[in-house]
Formats: sequence, C-alpha cells, structure tokens
Amino acid sequence: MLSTKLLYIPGVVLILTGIPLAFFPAWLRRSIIITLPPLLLLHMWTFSGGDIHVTWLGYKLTLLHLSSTGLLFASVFMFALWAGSLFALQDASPLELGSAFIYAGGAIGICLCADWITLFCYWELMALSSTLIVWCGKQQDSWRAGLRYLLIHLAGGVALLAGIGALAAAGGSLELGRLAPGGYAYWLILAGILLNAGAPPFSFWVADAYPQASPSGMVFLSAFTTKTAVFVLITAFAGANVLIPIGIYMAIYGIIYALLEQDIRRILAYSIVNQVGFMLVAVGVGTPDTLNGAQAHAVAHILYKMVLLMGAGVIMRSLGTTKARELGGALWHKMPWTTACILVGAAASMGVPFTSSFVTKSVVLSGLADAGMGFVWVLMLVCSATVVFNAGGRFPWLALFAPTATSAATSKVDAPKVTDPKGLALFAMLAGALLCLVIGWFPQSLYSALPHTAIYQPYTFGHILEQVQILAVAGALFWLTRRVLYPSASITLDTDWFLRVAVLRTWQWFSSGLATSYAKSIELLTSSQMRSYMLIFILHGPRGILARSWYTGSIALWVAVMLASYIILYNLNAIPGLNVLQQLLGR
Amino acid sequence: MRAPISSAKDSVIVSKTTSRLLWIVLSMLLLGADLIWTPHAPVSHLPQIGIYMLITLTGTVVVLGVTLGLRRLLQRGEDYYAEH
Amino acid sequence: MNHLAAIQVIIPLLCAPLCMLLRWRTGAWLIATLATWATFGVSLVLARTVILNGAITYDMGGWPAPWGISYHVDILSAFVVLIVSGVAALTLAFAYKSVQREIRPESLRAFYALLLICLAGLLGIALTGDAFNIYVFLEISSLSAYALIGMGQRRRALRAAFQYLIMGTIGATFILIGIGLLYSLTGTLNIQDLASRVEMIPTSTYGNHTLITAFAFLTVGLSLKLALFPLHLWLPNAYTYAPSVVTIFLAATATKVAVYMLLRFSFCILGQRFVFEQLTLGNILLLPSLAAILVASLVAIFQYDIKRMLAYSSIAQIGYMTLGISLNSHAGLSAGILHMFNHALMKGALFMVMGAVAYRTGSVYLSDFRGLGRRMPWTMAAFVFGGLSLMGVPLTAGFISKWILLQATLEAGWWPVTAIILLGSLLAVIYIWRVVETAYFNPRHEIEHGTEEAPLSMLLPMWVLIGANIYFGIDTSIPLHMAERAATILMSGGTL
Amino acid sequence: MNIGAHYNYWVAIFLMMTGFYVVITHGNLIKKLIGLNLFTTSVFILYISLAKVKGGTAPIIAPGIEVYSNPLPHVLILTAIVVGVATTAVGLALVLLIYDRYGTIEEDEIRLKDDSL
Repeated sequence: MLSTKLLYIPGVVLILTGIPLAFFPAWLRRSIIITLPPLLLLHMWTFSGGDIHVTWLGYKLTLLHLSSTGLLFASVFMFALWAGSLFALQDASPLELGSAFIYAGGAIGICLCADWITLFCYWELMALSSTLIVWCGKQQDSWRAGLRYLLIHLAGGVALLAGIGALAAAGGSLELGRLAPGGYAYWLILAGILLNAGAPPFSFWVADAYPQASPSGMVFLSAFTTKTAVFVLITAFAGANVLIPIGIYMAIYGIIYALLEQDIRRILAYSIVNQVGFMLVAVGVGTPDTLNGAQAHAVAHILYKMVLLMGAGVIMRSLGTTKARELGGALWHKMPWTTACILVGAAASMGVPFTSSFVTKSVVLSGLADAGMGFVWVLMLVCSATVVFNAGGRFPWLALFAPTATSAATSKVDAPKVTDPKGLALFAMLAGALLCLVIGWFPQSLYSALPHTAIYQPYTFGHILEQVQILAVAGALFWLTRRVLYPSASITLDTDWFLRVAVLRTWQWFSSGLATSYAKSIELLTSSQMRSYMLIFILHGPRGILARSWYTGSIALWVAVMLASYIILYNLNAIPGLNVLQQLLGR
Repeated sequence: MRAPISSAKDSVIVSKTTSRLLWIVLSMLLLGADLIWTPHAPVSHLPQIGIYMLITLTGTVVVLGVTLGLRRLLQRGEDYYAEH
Repeated sequence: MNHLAAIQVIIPLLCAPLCMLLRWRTGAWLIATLATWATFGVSLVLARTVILNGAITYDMGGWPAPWGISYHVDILSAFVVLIVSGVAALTLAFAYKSVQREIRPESLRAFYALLLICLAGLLGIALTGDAFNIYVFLEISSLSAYALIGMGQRRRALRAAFQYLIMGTIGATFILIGIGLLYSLTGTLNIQDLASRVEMIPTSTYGNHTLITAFAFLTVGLSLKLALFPLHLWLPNAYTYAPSVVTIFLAATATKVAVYMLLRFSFCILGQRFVFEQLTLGNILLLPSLAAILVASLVAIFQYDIKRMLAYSSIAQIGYMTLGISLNSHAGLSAGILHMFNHALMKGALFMVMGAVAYRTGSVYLSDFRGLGRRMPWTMAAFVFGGLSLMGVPLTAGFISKWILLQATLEAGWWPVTAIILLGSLLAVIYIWRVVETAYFNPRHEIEHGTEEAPLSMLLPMWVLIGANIYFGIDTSIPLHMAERAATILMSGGTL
Repeated sequence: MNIGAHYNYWVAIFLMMTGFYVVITHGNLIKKLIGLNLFTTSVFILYISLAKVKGGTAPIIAPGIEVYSNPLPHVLILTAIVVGVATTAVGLALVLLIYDRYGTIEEDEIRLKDDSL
C-alpha cells in the first residue's frame, strides 16, 4: 500500500505532523517536538526498505531514495529542527512551530527524494511555510519583509518550474542528478536554485527577511533554505564553473555588508551569505575533494550558525533588541552559559583548531589548491580569515563585550529577565555547541559520512600553524580597527533599493505622467473648436458610446468588430499563401 | 538624507593604528620565517616566509578598504525606507 | 439501450415545475437538491458506462438519427456533464441558508425552479447530438440565467442581467446563424452527419465562403458565451451582482459548457483539418487568450469587490482553457479540458467562500474581510486553499493544469507563451494575497458585526470542493484519463 | 450571379444590421429590445429563405406534385420564435423592474444613478 509506504518518508511524516501541530494541545505538541525528530533520525539511518516510487502523470517519481549526500544533509536538518524547536518551545507561537515542521519536512524531503517534480513540490512548500515563519516574527517590518521574501521565492519557483517543464518537454529524464549543461532547462533550473542560495543580484533577501523572524524563527530559517539549495547544487550542478564567480561575489558581499551592519542578527544573516558563497565556490570547482568539503562545511555551518543564532535569540528575548548600540556591553557576566556557547560557536565559525570548521573548511581549501585554482584559493583564504570580522570575532564582541553606545542600554541590562535560558532551550544550545566541538575533535566521524573517500588529515603541524597565522593576523586587524568599525545607527543600501524605491518611483512617475497626459488629451477633445469640427466626437468623445466601457451598446459594437475581423481573417487565411496571422506571428 | 558617518577623529586613529600595525606584522613575518610547511598550498613552491600572514594581511586590508569606501557610498539613515 | 442520457435532462426539467407547484418553501429546496443529486448519480453511472463501453447514442422518442433528435454521449460530454451536475449538487447543498438570506421568500420557489431549468439546459447542451438542439438548450439555460442574475439583492443586478440578456441573445443568434448556414450547406443538423458532409464539401483554393462565414459567426457567438477577451465585458457585472448561489453555479459551469460547445463545433463538426489548418483558429484564439490571461489578471489586482475580482480571474482562467485549445495538439487539448474540471473545483470553492462571507457580513468588499481570519477561520482557510489552487501551487489541482499546459506549450516550442502563463500565475498570487493579507493581518473592522463562523451547511460543500482540489492535485488519474481520451476523440474528429 | 434573385437574403441582412445598429446606438432599454427583436427576426427570414426550393410547393403530400419546399427550417423557426418571445418577455420583465428601482429606462441615467451611489 502506498499510503502506508508514505509514512516511511521522513519529510512526509514531518509535513503531516506539522499541519495539525498548531492546533494540538500544548502537552501533545511538546511531546511530539521532543520525541519525533530523534525517532525519525533513527528511522532514516536504519531504514532498509529501498526506494519508494509512484507514477504521476506518466512520470516515475522517486519519493524516497537514500544517497549518502542526501542522508547527511537530512540528518543535520533533522537535528536542526529538533534543537531549534526545543529552543523555540519557550515562547514561539504554535503556528511557528507547525510551520517549522512543514518547512523542515520540505527540506528533508528534498534531500531524500530523487526526481525534479517531487523536489518542486517540497520547494514551494518550503517557500510558503518559511514565509509564515517570517510573519510569526511580528516585528515592525515582518509583514512587508515576509511579502518581499515570498514574492522573490515564488518568482524563483516559477523559474524552477519552467526549467523542469522544459526538461520534461525535451524528453530528458526527470531523475535528480547531474544536469547536462546548456539549454533553457539547465539555466532556468540553475537560476531558480541559486535564488534560494542567496545569489546575486538578490542576495539581500537573506538579511532582509531572516532577522524579521522571531528569536527561534531565525534559527529555523538559517538552517534550511540556503543549505537545501547547496544540496541541490551539489547533486545537479557539481563542477558548473559559473558558480565560482557567483560564490566569490557572495563571500565578499557577505563580509562587507556584515561589517557595515549594526544589528547582530543581520550580521549573522550576512555571514550566512558569506559561507554559502564559500560552499558555492567549492561546488563550482567540483572535484571530489571540494564536493566533500562543501558538504562537510555545510554541516558544520548549520550547526555553529544555529548556536550563534540561539545566542542572539537569547539576547533578543531578554532585551527586546539586537542592535549593537543598544545592547549594553556587559552581557557576558549576566549569561555565562550563553556566552560560553556563543564563544564555542564563534570559534567554530572561524575555524579555530579543534572546532568544526577547522576540519571542514580546510578540506575545501586544500581541494581548491589541489585543483590548481591558485587565485580562487587565495580569495577563499582571505574570506575564511575575514570571518573574524563577522560571525567569529565581531559578533560575540558586539553582542557580549563591546562598550555601550547609549546609556538607556545599560539600564536594560539590569532587568531581572536578562539571564541564561533554562531547561530545554539551554539544552538545545549546549547540544549544538557540543556538536561543534565533537566534529572538531573527531573529524573522521564526519568524513566517513561523506560520499567520496576522504583521505584528508586536518591535524598536521603545518595546517594548525597555517590556521593560527591566519587567525592571528585577522584577529589583530580586527582588534585594531574595532572602534573604526563600530556600527553607526544606519542602514546600508542593497539591490533591494531597486525593488523598494526605484520601481515605486518609476511607477509613480509613470502613472502621474499618464494621468496628466490623459487629462490633457481630454481637454483637447472637449475643447469647443474640436467639438464643432468633429462629428465623430458624438461617438468617440469621453462620454461617447465607444468610450463607455460599461454600456451594452459598446459591448455589442465589439461583437460587430470581432465578427467583421473574424470574417476577414478567416477569408484571408483560407487563401493559401496569404495566411496573414501565420506570417504575422512568424510561424 | 545622509546619516552622519565616521568622524574626523576616527580617521586619525586609522592612520595611526595602520602604521603601528604594519610594524607589528612585519616583525611577525620575520619571526615566522621558514617555519611553515604545507604540501597543499599552491604557494608551496614559494619561500615559506609567513606567506599565509602576508595573504591574510593584504586581503583583509583590501576588504576593509573597500568596506570603508562603500560605507561612504551606501550608508543612509535608519528611517531611509520609511521616508521613501 | 438504456435511457440514462434522456433521464439526465428530464429529471431537472420535470422537477422544476414541481418546485413551483409546491406551497412549501423548504420543499422546493428539498426537491431541487434531490434532483441535482439524482442527476449527479446518473452522470456518474453515465461516465462509467462511457469509459468502459465507449460512446452511447440514444434516439429521443425512438426516432432514428437523421429525422429525430439523437443524443450522443462520448467521453467529452460525459466529462462536462459530470462537472456540471457535480457542481450543481454541491451548490444546492450550499444554497439553503444563503438563498434564505438573499432571495425574497415569495420568489424562493421560482428561484429553485429556474436553477433546475438552467441545469437542464446546460446538461442538454453537453448531451445532445443535434446542432439545433444545442441552440435550444443554450437558450433554455441562458434565459433562466438572466432571470436568476436579476434576482440579486442590489438593483445593479437588474442592469447586469439586462446587459447579459442583450449580449447573450446576440451570441446565441450568431450561433443560430452559423448553424443555419451549416444546414444550408449540408442539409442535416445531426452532428455526426454534419461532420461527414462537411468533409465532403469540395474546397476550392479560396475556401468555401458559406462555410467560412458560418464558422466566423459560430466563433464570435461562442466567444461571447465564453466571455473570451475582449467580449468578456458582460461577465464581471453578471457575476458580481448575481445572488451568491447563482454566481457559484454559473462560474463553475456556464463558461465550461461554452468551451465544450467551441470544442464540439470546431473539432467534431468542422473538423480539425479545416478549422486549424485552413482557418488557423489556433492563431486567432491565441491572441485573445493571452490578452485575457494578462489583462484580466491585472484588472483583478485592482478590484475592491472580491466577487468582481474573482470574476476577472475567471476571465483569465478561461484564457488558459482557450490557450490549450489554440495549441491544436493532443497535449494542449487535454490541458484545456482538464482545466475546465479543475477551474470548476477552485472557482466553485472560492465563490462559496464569497457566499459564506456575504451571508455573515452582508457584502464582500475587501474592507469587509478585515479580521475574518479569526472570526471565520474555516471559511478563510478554505479561501487560502482555493487561492493556492488558483495560483497553481503543487499538490493542488491548479498545479496539474498549469503543469500540463506548460508541457503543451513547451512541446510546441512556444517559449513566450510559457512565460505568460507563469506570469499569469504570479499575478494570481498578488490578487489572492490582497485578500489573505486583509483577512489575517489587518486590524479588525471598526464596526463589530458579531460575525461568527458560517453555518455547517455552507462549510461542508465548501470543504468538499477544497478536499477535491487537494485530492485531484495528488491523484489526478481519473480526470486526466478522461481529458486525454476526450482529446484523442477530438483530434480524430469525434469519430471514435 | 444575379443580385436580385437573392433579394430575400439582402432583406434579411439589412434587417439584421438595422437591429444591431439599434442595439448599439440606442440608450433606451425598450428600444434596445426592439432592436434585438429585429435582429433575431431577420434570422428567421434567413432560415425560411433557406427552405425554399425552386418550384416547390408547401410540403403537403398531394397527387401530381413532385417538388416540395423543405419543411424542417419552418419547424426549427417555430422553436426559435418561441425562444424569441421568451427572450422578449424576460427582457421586458427586467426593464419593468429596472424602471421600478431606478425610475428610468435610459441607460445614461441609470448609470449616473449607480455612480452617484
């Protein structure tokens, strides 16, 4: 039976639980959140039933297919859902939790399916449910930012659908796998996926929408959308060289915009773009080593970014703001556990030895070097060093230690609710931080889950020394420039300016121009000279029969016009060689 | 509307710290001379004199420079979008 | 053999006077409901028979074909009859409370009688195998529709009905002229005889002028009935001011039947070779269809009366159907025919939401939707799902139509058309979203209506349709199978 | 082709166009209905003209007559006349109701009243 087989698919189970989750009584919701993700994780790793297929519209769809890459991503997504929703239990709305389950179900579904149509279904579901999560943030700008987010993602979905349609129409296989370069289908699908990865020129949506979510909402958002895109890129576009410049742009964009940012959660959002850019470069190079590295680093990144965002979430819950200038400076001694977790996460993001990205980022870098991409290697080296300027150094500094800019901020810090989180939320944060360290200490456990055989050894004297040098220089530079780069109360223009200002202004200009010219032409038509000269005015004037769109007579006139033109066209078309429309349309 | 950005006092600090920084880094380069050995790096055929430091330093300084330049160009007051 | 085809039309036709004769008002509703459910049951049996055994021919009164009127039920007819009677059955279940509120008590019985007559007319069009009979049934359904629309509460309904009457009569007369010219050429009115004789007409290099003129009249007449752009102008008013139940019924059925007529006339009577290769109907339909998709969707975005917005969206959706036809390929036809079904599902559901909202708040202006997300959660949830289907989100029926239409256009290599289809679906996002935003995110209305959830008798049919939207979005094999077989029949000139 | 021989067709077309013109240009709803009637009636004439067979008589079987006119169009037109009557009836009923609620049957004035609401 197919319907029972569906319950073997973790994504479907999550979606089916997510829909009614918001309506369950609190105790039931709580127990589902605590138990379901670990159970599904166990199920994924022990499942041996083989692929699940269905036939839809004559296409064979593969709803479940366990590949090593997919399993790796799905597992870390499942952990992210679990930890994120444990963290969220404290104050997230039921709707947010339900949406998060659907959202994660979509992401996990994509990792474990093996055809483009199923992928597209999950893809749209992710766009809709993640928009709901943004809206659940209920901040001042959440609604509009969510709308921008939704519009961009639906447009991306349209590109993806057109691409998949073209793939099917060309008779190509709809199986999820490496696409042959070239053709509409290839580029449309790539565009649709890249949009979700935060590629230019739409990179702004990450920092625009994510920080508008609730403290826990952003934890979910950071884990799934961009990393799912990375997964699809690894599967279908490995070795697509066009990804290299795009990735480089994103990596540098992420650093620069994070540096100009004052809101610590937006800094982390830009840091996501930066890291995804790093992964895109690795996918674009496409050797087994860099692909391994991209996957490993995606796992590491999801984990440490989650910990950092939970830390930022704790601050936001306590103080109600995440603007660096209003944080009050000495938060670290009010919340020791949070501080510890943030520091671990930050260390992991920078690639300090014995933390997660030390063992993952270096796989990418060495892979780049082996592939002979000297220039790209240099750029990526710099990018990984400059992480100190966003997630690694600057974020914890601004969040916990930096001296305050306003006196009002310090009084907020003394409020009684500025403390560490308790219970499950603390557990979730600690679990994330612990994983960052475990991966750092036991890299082989992660490497063994990678699809290509990994022979890389991170802990050599040379490598450690290399990383220490990089961090030392970058750290020193950060420390020296920290005051210059202290954020001002401002925003930075991005390409969303075109969406939010330029288009609106053009529209206003256009519509006002249209109104004036319309008024002018009416004036001209109704002027007395015109009226006396033109008999035809009776029919065509502003109140004439032709202009009165609602009048029965004018509709009837349309009928006559259509009839006449149809008769003429049909007669002309019937004459061979005189097929007017065919010639007009160029067919 | 353009928001107030870095003051004149800030820029004085930049020039001072930058010069101080250059000295520090140069001395570190000398200290790290010939200590580095990594088979992977495309720079492994170069003399291994603090090459990672050099790359990091140049790269980071360039990024910071670009950032400061963009700051002048792109930063606006917080209520920019509310006004438009 | 069996009398199913005749029974199908006779049930509503006989029950209509019964409604009028009864003094008991609830009884009228009861009879109408029973009649529609009986028709629905018959249509299911009919569809099953046709799928299993092929087309049924039934001679009315036992008079064989060239003299008497014969009913010819092939898979396309059965499909359309299924749509019409299914929607009718659900609409009648929905109607009880809504009609009580919107129609004056003394005309309640007439209302149900007219609804049944309209249903009989629509079913007749789909079932009959006689060209003139099509005209008669068309007028039966149209005349009752004018009267039904005129029953709307606001006085504008009268104007809309009158306008529709003028336009509808012109359209029907054009169809009559077309049929007359065909008769003058062939000497028969039976659709199958017509087809075989039209094929025998020798066509000179310049074509047969009578045939061409006949087809021109038919196309324009049908375009009017279809509300194909730019002859759609009667539709928004008619749908907006008609009573809710009438809007649900007409939006989900009347235009579908008009599409059916277009298919029947152009593929089965005149033949695909003549219509598409010689007259290039494909190209002539293409431009209005694309214009309908773009212009009507754009206009819908700026409407404040949500019923009117949905009416414009219907015009755009009709554009999708005719676009499928204009492709002149098996895939395109299947897409067009399948979209008839799917559109009936989603528009039926959405207009039911309008009916429920009108029942509780009295009108369906955008501003009336404020706060409804909380006060009428089930109704607004139905709107969201119906809207998702209209946008063509995966796992809804709308996605299937969109996907198949995309495939068909891509197969033909019409890239710009593909882009327009996708753009149309994005525009649908915008106009649906305005309502969702108002319902869920805007502050409540200043004046509290004391609104509560719509009664169960409204919610149930609404959610049956929503369920169908989702079910047929996941397992679409039955309607798709029927649509594809119907397309095969049409492509071979209706002879199978 | 002799134009005169087909004069009944020309009459039908003339009537049709007249009716159509009245529908398009007249704002008075009653006049519109009259135009519509003209329009549909012209189609009846068209049909009946089709039925005429040269030299044929009324289709009643009688000795010595070989050629009959085609009776079918007449039958059809009987139906169409009924339809036309029904349409006019519905139309007039609507006009009456419109007069009741608007106080006028001029389309311009009706529109003004609606817009001023």
